[in-house]
Amino acid sequence: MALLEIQGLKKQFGGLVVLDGIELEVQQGEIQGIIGPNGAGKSTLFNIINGIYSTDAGSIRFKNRNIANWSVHRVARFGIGRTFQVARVFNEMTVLNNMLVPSVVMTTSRAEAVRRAEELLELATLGRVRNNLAIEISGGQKKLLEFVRTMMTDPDLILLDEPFNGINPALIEVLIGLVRSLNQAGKTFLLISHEMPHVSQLCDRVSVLAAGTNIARGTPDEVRANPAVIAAYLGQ
Amino acid sequence: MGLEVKNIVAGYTREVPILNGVNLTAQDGRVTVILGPNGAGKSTLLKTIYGYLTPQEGEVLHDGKRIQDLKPNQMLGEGIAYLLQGHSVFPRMTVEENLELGGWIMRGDQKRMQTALDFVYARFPRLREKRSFLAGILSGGEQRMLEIARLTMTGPRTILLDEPSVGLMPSLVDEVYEEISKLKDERYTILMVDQNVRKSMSIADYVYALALGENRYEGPREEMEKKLDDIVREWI
Amino acid sequence: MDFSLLLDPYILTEVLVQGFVRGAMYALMAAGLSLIFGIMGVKNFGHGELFMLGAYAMFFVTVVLGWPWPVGIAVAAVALFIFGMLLERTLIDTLRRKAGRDWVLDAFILTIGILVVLQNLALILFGTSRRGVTSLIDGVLVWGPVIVSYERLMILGVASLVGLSLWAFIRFSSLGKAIRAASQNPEAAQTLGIDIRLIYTVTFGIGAALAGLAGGLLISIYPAHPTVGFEPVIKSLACVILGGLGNVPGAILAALLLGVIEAYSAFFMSAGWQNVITAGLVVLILIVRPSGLFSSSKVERA
Amino acid sequence: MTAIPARARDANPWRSTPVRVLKVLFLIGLLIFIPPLIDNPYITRIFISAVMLGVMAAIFDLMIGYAGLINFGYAGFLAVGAYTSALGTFHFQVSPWAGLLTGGLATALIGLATGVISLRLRGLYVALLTFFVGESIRFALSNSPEFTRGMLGLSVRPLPELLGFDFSRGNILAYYYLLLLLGGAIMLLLTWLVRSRFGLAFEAIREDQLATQSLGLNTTKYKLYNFTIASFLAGVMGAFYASYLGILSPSPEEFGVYRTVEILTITYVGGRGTLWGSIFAAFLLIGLQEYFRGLGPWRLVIYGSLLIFVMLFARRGLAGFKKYLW
Repeated sequence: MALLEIQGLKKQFGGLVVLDGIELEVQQGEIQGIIGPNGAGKSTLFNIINGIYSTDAGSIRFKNRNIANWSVHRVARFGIGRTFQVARVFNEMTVLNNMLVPSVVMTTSRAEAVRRAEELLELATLGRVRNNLAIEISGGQKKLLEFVRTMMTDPDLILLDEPFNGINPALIEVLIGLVRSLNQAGKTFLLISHEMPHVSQLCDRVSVLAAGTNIARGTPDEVRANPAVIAAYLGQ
Repeated sequence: MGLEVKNIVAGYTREVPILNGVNLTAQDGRVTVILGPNGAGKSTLLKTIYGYLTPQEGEVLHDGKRIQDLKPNQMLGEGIAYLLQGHSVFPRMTVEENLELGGWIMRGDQKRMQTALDFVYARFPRLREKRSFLAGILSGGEQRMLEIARLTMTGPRTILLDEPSVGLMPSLVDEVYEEISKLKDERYTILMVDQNVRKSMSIADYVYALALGENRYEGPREEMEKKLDDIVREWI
Repeated sequence: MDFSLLLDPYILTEVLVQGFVRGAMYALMAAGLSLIFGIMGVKNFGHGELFMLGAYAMFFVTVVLGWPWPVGIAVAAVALFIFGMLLERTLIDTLRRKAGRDWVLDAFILTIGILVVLQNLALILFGTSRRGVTSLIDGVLVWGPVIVSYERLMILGVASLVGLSLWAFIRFSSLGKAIRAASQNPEAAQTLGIDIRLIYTVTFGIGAALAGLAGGLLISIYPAHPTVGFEPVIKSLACVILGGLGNVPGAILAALLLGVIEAYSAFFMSAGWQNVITAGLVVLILIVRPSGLFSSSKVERA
Repeated sequence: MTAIPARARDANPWRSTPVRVLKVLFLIGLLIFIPPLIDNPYITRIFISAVMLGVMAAIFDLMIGYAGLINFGYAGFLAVGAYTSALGTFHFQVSPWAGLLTGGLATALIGLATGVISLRLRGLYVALLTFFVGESIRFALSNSPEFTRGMLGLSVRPLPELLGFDFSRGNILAYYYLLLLLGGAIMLLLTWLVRSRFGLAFEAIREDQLATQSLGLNTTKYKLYNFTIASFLAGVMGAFYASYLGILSPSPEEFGVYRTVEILTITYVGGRGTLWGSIFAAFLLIGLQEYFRGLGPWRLVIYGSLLIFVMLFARRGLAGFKKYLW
């Protein structure tokens, strides 16, 4: 049984069909990548799983419940964490307090939450800036902060939207290391990225989206060799 | 002469430059196409040329004149027009008003305005038919026609196009490239950023491929066409 | 309460004229407020103070200098046009560069500061006494059962003329088109050579000129004093919300509607309760239809 | 794990924890002892105004500074507290002491209702909606003279004697100490609140609602908590204000936009998101006002200019100068 199973997902905005019958399944414990040319509907897909947009048709089964059209906070509490293409950190809060926001709705004690937060910040090499305001840290650090902040909710599935965008090579290494070790600890990842080298490095399987449908799936090498995928990138 | 970009370094924040020293030349009367994966810095390059971003280093020359210190609203006066990515018609104004705004910088000269309008209507008879319609109720393809027509109102020498076919229904894409190739026949200098590799290649004279804010490949169309599969394979 | 009174032609005209005169004032104020909001995203809470300054300008020209009233109205409008542009360029433009994402709310707070300063400066300069004129024009028009003073006809005439000119300016002039373009798609407007900063400054000037003109025009009904702008700004704010934020024709329509409703309801209830009705109406609209009465598009809740 | 920046900051002996405690104790000492020592009703009244408006501004800050919700009808909410308490005594012989509670509860109810109807709105729209709610309240009060005596003014009985303390009108020191107790309790409650999980939720909502929801927080619920709690405290302060003042009238200066603007200015000058900044700002502004009393309206010009200055050039208010002053 897959952890996440999406069937026949459709979404239009106005007249424009953005998602046209997406099928996707993510197995417990895997790291799956989603790639595709601009405008393929990748971010829209995340926004629908996350509950920001409603669906027009189709189902999203996560841990055997159909979570389509749930509210955003309910999806989050049910075990899906996510990051955004442009990191949405709480600018005027300290890095540590950013980390503690999820603890508001958790039963853990404050001390326990702080301990966990500091541990994650260390892993993300953000320990040194934990008392800085989030607005003061670099763009790459913001992306890392957003990622480890999501981990505070202890999600089963983490959606990463362009995690490598605008972040320097050293921090990318940190990020990749974190994803790997969390994956070994049992976390499942679904990530959108156009940086194929990193995707190949991390992902077991890759799904290719183009023009609102999935056109291919397989290991990174299989996908790269697939003529249909190259055709999609070349345009019509 | 045309448009020359020399060793440009630019970005939204100082710490993470998107462009790391890009060089290119858009030859007079030719179509120059910029290809590259998401995040390569293609749109950022156009924005920098047009004065939305100030380069940290490097120069932008138009017909030999330095233009990187000018503001966006001064560019049309320098003979450079810019098609923004996405929709840019004024939806609650008529087609004709949209065109008149295209000629805003020659607003004092009624005669020149009328000549320009006549010229544009001759080129785009469909716009003449719908001159008194609100631009917002035109179809997606017609809106794009209007945007392109609006670009030519002041008779600029150089036109920058950012993803001219993105967000359009597939059936309309051909029309757009037909219009662009007409502009090419009229000897406009065109610098175009495009995801639709095959289509843009069909009208290109010279092609640049960027990667991570740097020049990756360049060459005349024929030469680049041979390498196309390899170039695209690098993106996936 | 005898409802048949309302069908009495004397009373009916009185009510309608009264309503339209009020409505005209609200409309002039609301049109400017709505224009400024639609284009710049600034909700100018100090708009009433611009009305007040217009009234003082009118008093100065017509009473102190003794010049004819049309000159007074023109001076009020022009002076406030210049003053409005200065305010925009010095204060609001500075805030735009500093505020970032909180801009809309911060601009609102900034205009509150402007309100406090202008109102009290007026108090210092002019004192608390009411400075007005009994009437700019004498005489009444008698037409069958209908009796209307020339003064009120003049107010309605001038307000309609100004409304029409504003409409024509926005509709037909190239600057007007640029203003509309800037409100619909500022980025695209910029690529066509339109200087957005200049558009903002001019727009604020036009809004201020309309407020100043209203203050001058209505001096016989609302004599100049430091807090005279309070009621007009509250009512026009209500009209702007009822009409849909940034929708100028909607605001004008709402203004005329509100003027007539208020004049009618004066028959049923005290002026105090009218205010409750207005405020209640606005609250209701904000709850059920935040995009306003006359707007078909969905509101952007920013 | 070493937190280098924090340690480095503490290296300055004037900023070490014991010195800070001393500084706080000193300020509290000033608050407690200056009015009785000077023993001048005029000075005591200034202290009362400053503390009262400062606490009201801190409550306002809970909404705007922490959750990004502006209550631009705030003075109307104070009026609900004041009138509920006063009318309870006037018509139903409810003790003014109980009035502090009924005032708070009634205002909390209004706050909850306003919160519910403004949930779909944001920023400026919340300001406009609350403004008209506040004005409706004020107009309703002034238009029901048979019940509220409207603009004629409603006289409020002084607080009855409690635990041997005399609260007759002449004894304003008693009111002052009551205010210190009440205000102190409210400030401690607010401080605890913003440092608790609620505070984190409020700030997160102010910064980014969607990101907050994506972390599992029901933003609607926390916004309602914020608005309702702030309204309750505003109502308590309103009820105290009624007893202290002795006569209520729903004028714009007392319970209308001018009062809201006064409080809002104190909050902004103190610095959004800094509760105690409001108290300092209140002393600064009320002090300035009194100092320049001879200048008449000039003091309000200074007031307005200060608000403009803060918006343009000192966007964090007094809190921005904390490192030089504290």
